[in-house]
Amino acid sequence: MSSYTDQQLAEMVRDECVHRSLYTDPEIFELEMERIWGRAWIYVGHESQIPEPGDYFTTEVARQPVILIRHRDGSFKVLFNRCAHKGSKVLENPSGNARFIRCGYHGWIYHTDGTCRTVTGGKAAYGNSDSGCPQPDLDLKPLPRAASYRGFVFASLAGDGPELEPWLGATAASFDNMADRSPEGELEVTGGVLRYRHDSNWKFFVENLNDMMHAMIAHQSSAQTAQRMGQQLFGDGQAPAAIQILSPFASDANFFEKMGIHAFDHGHSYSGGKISIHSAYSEIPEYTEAMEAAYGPERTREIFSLNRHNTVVYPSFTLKGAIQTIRVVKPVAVDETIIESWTFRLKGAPDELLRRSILYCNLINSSANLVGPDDHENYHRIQHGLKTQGDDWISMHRYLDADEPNDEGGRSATGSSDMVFRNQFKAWKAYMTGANGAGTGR
Amino acid sequence: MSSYTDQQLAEMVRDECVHRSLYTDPEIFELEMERIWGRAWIYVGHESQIPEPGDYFTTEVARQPVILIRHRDGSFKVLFNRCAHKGSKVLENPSGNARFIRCGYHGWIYHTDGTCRTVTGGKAAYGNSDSGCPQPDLDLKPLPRAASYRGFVFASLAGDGPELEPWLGATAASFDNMADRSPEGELEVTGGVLRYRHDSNWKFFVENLNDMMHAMIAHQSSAQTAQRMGQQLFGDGQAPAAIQILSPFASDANFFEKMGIHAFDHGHSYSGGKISIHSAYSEIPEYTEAMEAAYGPERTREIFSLNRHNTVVYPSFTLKGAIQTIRVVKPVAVDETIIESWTFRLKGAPDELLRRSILYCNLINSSANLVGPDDHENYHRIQHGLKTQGDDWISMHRYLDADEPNDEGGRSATGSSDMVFRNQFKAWKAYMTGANGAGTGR
Amino acid sequence: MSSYTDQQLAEMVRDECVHRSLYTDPEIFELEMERIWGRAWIYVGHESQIPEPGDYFTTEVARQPVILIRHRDGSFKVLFNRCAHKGSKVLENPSGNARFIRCGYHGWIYHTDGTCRTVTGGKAAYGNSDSGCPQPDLDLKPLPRAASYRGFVFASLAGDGPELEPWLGATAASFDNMADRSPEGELEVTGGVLRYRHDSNWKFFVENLNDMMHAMIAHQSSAQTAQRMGQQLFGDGQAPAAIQILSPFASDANFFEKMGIHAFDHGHSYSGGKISIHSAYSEIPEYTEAMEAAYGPERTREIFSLNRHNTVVYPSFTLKGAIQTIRVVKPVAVDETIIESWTFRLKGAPDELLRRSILYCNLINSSANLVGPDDHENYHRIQHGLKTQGDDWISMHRYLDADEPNDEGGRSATGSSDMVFRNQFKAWKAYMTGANGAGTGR
Amino acid sequence: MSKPAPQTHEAPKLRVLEQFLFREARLLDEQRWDEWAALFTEDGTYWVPATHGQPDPLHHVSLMYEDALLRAIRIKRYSHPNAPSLQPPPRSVHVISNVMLDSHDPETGACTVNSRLVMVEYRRDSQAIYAGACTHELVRDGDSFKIRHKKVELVNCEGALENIQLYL
Amino acid sequence: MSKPAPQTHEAPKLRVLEQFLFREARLLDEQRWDEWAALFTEDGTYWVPATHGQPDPLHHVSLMYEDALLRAIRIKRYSHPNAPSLQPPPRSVHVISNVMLDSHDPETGACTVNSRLVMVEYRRDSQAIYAGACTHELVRDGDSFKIRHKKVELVNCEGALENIQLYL
Amino acid sequence: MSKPAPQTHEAPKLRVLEQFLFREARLLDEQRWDEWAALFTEDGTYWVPATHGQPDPLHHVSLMYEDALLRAIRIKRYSHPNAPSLQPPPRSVHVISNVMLDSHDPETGACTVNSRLVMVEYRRDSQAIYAGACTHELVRDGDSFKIRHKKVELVNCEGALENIQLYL
Ligand code: FES
Ligand code: FES
Ligand code: FES
Ligand SMILES: [Fe+3]
Ligand SMILES: [Fe+3]
Ligand SMILES: [Fe+3]
Repeated sequence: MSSYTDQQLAEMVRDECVHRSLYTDPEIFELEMERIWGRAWIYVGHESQIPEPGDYFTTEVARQPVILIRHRDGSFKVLFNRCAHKGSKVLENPSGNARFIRCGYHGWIYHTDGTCRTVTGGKAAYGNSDSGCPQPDLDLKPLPRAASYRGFVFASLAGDGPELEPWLGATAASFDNMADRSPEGELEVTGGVLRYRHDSNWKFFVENLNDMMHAMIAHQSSAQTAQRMGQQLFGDGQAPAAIQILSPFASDANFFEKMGIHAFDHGHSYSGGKISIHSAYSEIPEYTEAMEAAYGPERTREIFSLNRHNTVVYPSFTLKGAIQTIRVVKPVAVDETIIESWTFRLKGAPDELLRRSILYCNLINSSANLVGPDDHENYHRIQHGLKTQGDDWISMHRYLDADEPNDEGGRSATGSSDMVFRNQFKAWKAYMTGANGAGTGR
Repeated sequence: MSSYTDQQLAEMVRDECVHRSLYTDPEIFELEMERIWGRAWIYVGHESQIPEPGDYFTTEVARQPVILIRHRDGSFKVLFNRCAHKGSKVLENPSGNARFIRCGYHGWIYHTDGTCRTVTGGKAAYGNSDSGCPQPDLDLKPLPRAASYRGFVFASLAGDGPELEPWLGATAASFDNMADRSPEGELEVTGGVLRYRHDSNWKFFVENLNDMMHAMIAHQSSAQTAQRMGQQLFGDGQAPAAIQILSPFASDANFFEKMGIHAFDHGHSYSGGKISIHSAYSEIPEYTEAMEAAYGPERTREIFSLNRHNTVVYPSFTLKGAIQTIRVVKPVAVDETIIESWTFRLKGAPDELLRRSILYCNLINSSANLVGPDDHENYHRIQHGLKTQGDDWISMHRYLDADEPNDEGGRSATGSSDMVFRNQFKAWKAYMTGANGAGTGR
Repeated sequence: MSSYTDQQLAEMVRDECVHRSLYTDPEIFELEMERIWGRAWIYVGHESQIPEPGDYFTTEVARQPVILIRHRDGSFKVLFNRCAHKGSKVLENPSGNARFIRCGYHGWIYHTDGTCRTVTGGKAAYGNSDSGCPQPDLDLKPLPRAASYRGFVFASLAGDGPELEPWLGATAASFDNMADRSPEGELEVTGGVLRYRHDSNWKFFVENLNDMMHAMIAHQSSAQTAQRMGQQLFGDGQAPAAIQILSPFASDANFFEKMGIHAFDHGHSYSGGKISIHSAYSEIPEYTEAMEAAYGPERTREIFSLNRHNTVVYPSFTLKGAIQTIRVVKPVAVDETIIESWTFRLKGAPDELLRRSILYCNLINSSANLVGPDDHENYHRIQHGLKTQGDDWISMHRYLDADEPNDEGGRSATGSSDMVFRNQFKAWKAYMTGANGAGTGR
Repeated sequence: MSKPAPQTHEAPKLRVLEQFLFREARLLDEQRWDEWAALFTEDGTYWVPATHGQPDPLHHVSLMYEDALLRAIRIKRYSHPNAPSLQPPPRSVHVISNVMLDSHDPETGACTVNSRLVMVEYRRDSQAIYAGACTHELVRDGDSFKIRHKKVELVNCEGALENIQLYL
Repeated sequence: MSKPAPQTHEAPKLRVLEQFLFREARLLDEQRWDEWAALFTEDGTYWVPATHGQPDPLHHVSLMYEDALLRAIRIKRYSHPNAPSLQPPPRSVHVISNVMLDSHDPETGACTVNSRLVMVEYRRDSQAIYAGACTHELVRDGDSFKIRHKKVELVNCEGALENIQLYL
Repeated sequence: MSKPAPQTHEAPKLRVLEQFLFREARLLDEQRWDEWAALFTEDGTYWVPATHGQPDPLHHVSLMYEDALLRAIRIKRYSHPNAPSLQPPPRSVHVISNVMLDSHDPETGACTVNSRLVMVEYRRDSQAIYAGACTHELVRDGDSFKIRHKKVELVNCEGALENIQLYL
């Protein structure tokens, strides 16, 4: 029961600025859960997390508990984690294997596709439809839509809307590139998860990833320090991975401008392409050999040459192909968000790559990491700065109208442009108001 | 200022299912406090807690602080814990004795019936009505209605409605049976209170008590374990009380079906009757003797033969006559509830009975008990499972229309029937919409 | 988007009583922030906290983060702590010195008057107005109005309304008297701040300060104890400062009646005048000498003879001239308030005065103080007592219509009169409804 | 079984008592339940009163009052596959401090030890912190001890507490 | 009254210092106020600064800075029948750890002891947790000590704190 | 540089180990970072696993896994003027308890020490409480020790945690 009209919501997003209530009003947050997170494709998990029949993984879609499970026929299912009897969550562990799903309250049992196997005390208790007696639905309900791209499972709470792959559009290539970096073209989630709580709105994080202006300022304390120590200790010799990972955050403005940003339908975007803060990582010979053996030198070079920095699949998912890690956005409240980081093993690649990805996540994504606290702090400061009447509007003027169409069907701009923000809020407005594309975010 | 119409509220309760918002929407919770908890008879305390003039006990009715106090004329009063001056709570300790009630802020003093004894600085400061000067009311206000049955004090925030005894209806016999189990026909609260916090809606607890389907599933881990150990250690010999208390929770489905459930006006109900999970407790000869001395063998047998399991006086009170304990429901928020457990001594009965009741409460009702955590966990899982769009409706189909009228003016059904839930929500709807019986819950 | 009409708000305040929702309804609290705290002059800080260019102090006005900073031209500025770029707070430390204000997110740099010095990446990125491209405002915004009286800086979120000095009216003399108690006529904040969290509505504190009826009751445990010990240990000899500070709280009713209370436009008030609980502090000869040297005996006597107890500048500020301390009100939520206490050094006065003020704050205003917990507890008890339906109205009947006009243009009454409360709520109503004086609180 | 006690006993060193209590705490944190239970005498009792200065575990409710049988049941329950409240499992940290020897009987070697406890119980993203005073009544068992009685007086024992699933 | 000090003193054993601090903590938890007060010298001071690295209790506000007189007043107040904030009464647990001997004067036997404190204060269903560093300046008193100065530096001393009613 | 180890070593006294851990804790609380870092051997590692029973810091993410280089970077960062998350600075209290000697190698004098930790981190009006088990692998360094490996297993390591800015 929103007190906002579509008209009012539309007026809160202008071409060059957005109203502060979008980050501070709990009612707008609830509407976002319903209209953006309730309509878009939301990342659930990766198929490699549930290789065997009965393997399951529990998570949330738009704050609603769901289950990703492997059915005995090899297909995966995305089910609401809600017993058909009285509504209890049927699986509570983060992950595991369940031959059957058994509810802990009254013991109803379900097959791995959610269909009901056993009703405690027998179904007879429910009479039968002939008796004209109304019948309860006895099955666990699947989410309206679920689909997988290169093993990445997304689901949607909306029954209609674009298919996953066309919806991913140009960001699909980021998934491909990450998977192609495996000599076998296969990814495997490994090494656990980092869960990082933020006391700020989810959009700050989603915007930050392709904010090419902040790194050299906000991350000075860690990156500059690493840079200097690298110089000091290793000169022009090869610095250890930690230095290679931390230093580029302090690259100069030019570098970030050159990385460039690219925006697409539905609010998606990526930064980098030819170069990124990951492109200078030292080569790992055995790995290159394995790749060339698998793809030949040319295709290998091609794969390696794609250096996207952050890919944002709006609103829930971000990916770093070059370092094989993803971050998943879990909104909790208007001013609370959990970011989950997952690491992938490139099948057929040497162990060293995984170790580097793990190291990267420890250094950048853990709750005790060296870089994230300064992002976290800045989100916090905006969350509170926006409480002021100083200005109701947040600027997205930067390089307004200075972006160009790109050959992927989107638009590109220099790194520091606000284009990505403008594009995200274009999608926000479309989802929230149902305008052009009936809430598909186009 | 509810945004729900009576019509909308009525539509959220159907004969065979109920809408999930009833457990998750804070606004509905506030309406429940106003329309159910603000109209029904709510349990306050037991007269044995305040034997002497000035003895008092502080608690809440529908989250409002109230005082149960013994007046010097021997009558008890239920007063709002709210100073007539500026509104401070006048008594803050859980219980005690106060010759007069003195407010800690400005020192106004009240008699034990709430009438004002002294106004600090004198009443003259308030001029007098002749002067046409408006006069403050100087007394502590009593709750609109208060009454006691067998020493159990209930109060109502509503000025009108049925008297307590007719309202209790067939559940009154549960109070009688508990009191009659004292050779002197008298109960005395003793042994303190257990306060158990739940992160879930109050209705889950109230429904659970007469949910005959869950025990053998949800309580397997404790009850089955106790059963097996009992067998193993004591074979068919007499097992200690702890085993006798825990084991029956794992009784088979048949047993619970046989116990049966019985539903009455205003949402009340009880389970068991001839048998219950308490009926196999080993006999205590001295006790039987004392009872027969007091009542004669026949009446004694009659008293013992009534074996009600849980009696629910909707919405605030539940009672276990056979083990002399009650549980009081204290809603805190839509997803938070405190359950208080109190134990009673049967006057004239051997100490061993009290010790058994105490042991029962430790094992079943304390925050560190062996059985409750699994109920608690299931409530939690439903509270979160109902967040999903999987299904807006919670099933109450079980044995729909299969219940029969009983000779107490209510209806009875086999243990696993959803009848008790249907009956509670019939009352819920009546209270919330003011339909048939103007919010009396009939 | 309030669901209260001005009419409804007006009806919640009567001449002789006020509706309990004013203390318990979160929606009314939000309206208070907007209409009272968003219109009145709110205390920010004291100029002595920022002597040098670049010295700053961060605080909140109506929960909005603001900065008090000294500009290079010697003037002070009150700025919203909100970056013009994306809205981050630009200063996070409680105080410090900043030659320039640099935002931690993308590094925009501002002058100490808030004007933009440097935009990271250059302003060119924003095109230029000729290009018809909309331009962001690049400066930190000042609060609509800010002014200082005797170094006490107040600011208003409203562009129009009375000037500070006329608005202070008769309370200005309290500021003067505190400053005049310095032989140099100058005050300096020193000795840090005490931040005391209360789990109750801000108005309870603001009302309590000129509540002359509560001290001898609520503070008995500390004051009476101090009194008795003083007698016992020091008889009629001079008791140490601690005894002198604590004992007067237990003065008899007569004393507090005699102190009297005085109420003025905009909800302001003070108690005492000729006498106060501070007037019996033992004299400090060197201090008297210094004062007489500066002002001459007569003027000195005049200054010392003004003994105001608490001066309340409604809604945010309270002052104690005789002991050189202020308390600042920081509402957090309808039932949460932070009270900050600051101490002042009288320039040119002996150290002993500062030590006494410090001791006073430790004993009365710290979170571990000896007196405040009983006020705190009473606020808490009212906060909860008002949850009851016992009475919707809080009495302000005491000495209704018994107050007299005074020669400062306000009205005066005997200490225990509710006049000050009635006066505060007259202002409350005016602010909240925009009545007589368009929300200026007259 | 505690061995026959020698004629007289010196008062145990605090260090020895500390290490005994630390080991107990560690067995709990590492969920080595059976080893923990074995620290008690056969008639050993474990008590968490529900009110301050509670005189008696039999005529007044307690948060926990367990003999060997109840400990055995609770411990067996910990490994039961169908305990909803144990999935995911709770975890604990027991911090033991302020260890003092209150009394010692030279004849039997029995002693009473007082300590302070902070126990943190974690499950499913929520952490509960319990603080209290512990009294251990110990009896000699060769050159070590067994627990005849352990009492944990929680500072918040009268509060409305959520589930406490692990031993304090 | 401390007895005349012998010529020279050995550094006190940590164990002895620990037991002294544990006893102090226990007197507080058991609300044996007078015995606690008696641990201080006549000129003994108790200090809880309000800011980190606060140099001075006289020219800067503190959460508490008490001499014998103020301690006596506060302690008397604890038993006053009309103190709203003490009904129901607050309870505490003091956990003392990391006891270190910072300095010791062989001539006087005076020493400075550093420790860590976690104090949990509970009242009416709410529990507050305070953590900090303690410095005890002790002087010899026969074979025990008296406290000449106790300083508790709370990690959150600059926070906006609710009532702290009991000694840390 | 640890000095050449003598032929055989007695097991270190618990008191000595405690004081070593207390000193480490204190260096952290007093933010004497360089002295703290100097407690580690050159190849010394510091590990805070992200999951219970985590076998491996290299193939599974951790909250922290730092060698000398990373410690040096983090410590330098602490004094960097432009770290938003360090203004205002975080503060800590480390409470170390339950110190036990798990193993000791008489040949090298190396030993493994187990303890319990409560660490309270405070910043800007909010206080976070971390509790866990610590394992210190110590090697001889003259008559003291150096840390070859420190592991802190937090009871809530799998929780969704806010910033942890200070070493545990
Ligand atoms: S709620 Fe799942 S079986 Fe009843
Ligand atoms: S509020 Fe009770 S006497 Fe004033
Ligand atoms: S938010 Fe301040 S520079 Fe970007
Ligand atoms: Fe960043
Ligand atoms: Fe149950
Ligand atoms: Fe007061």
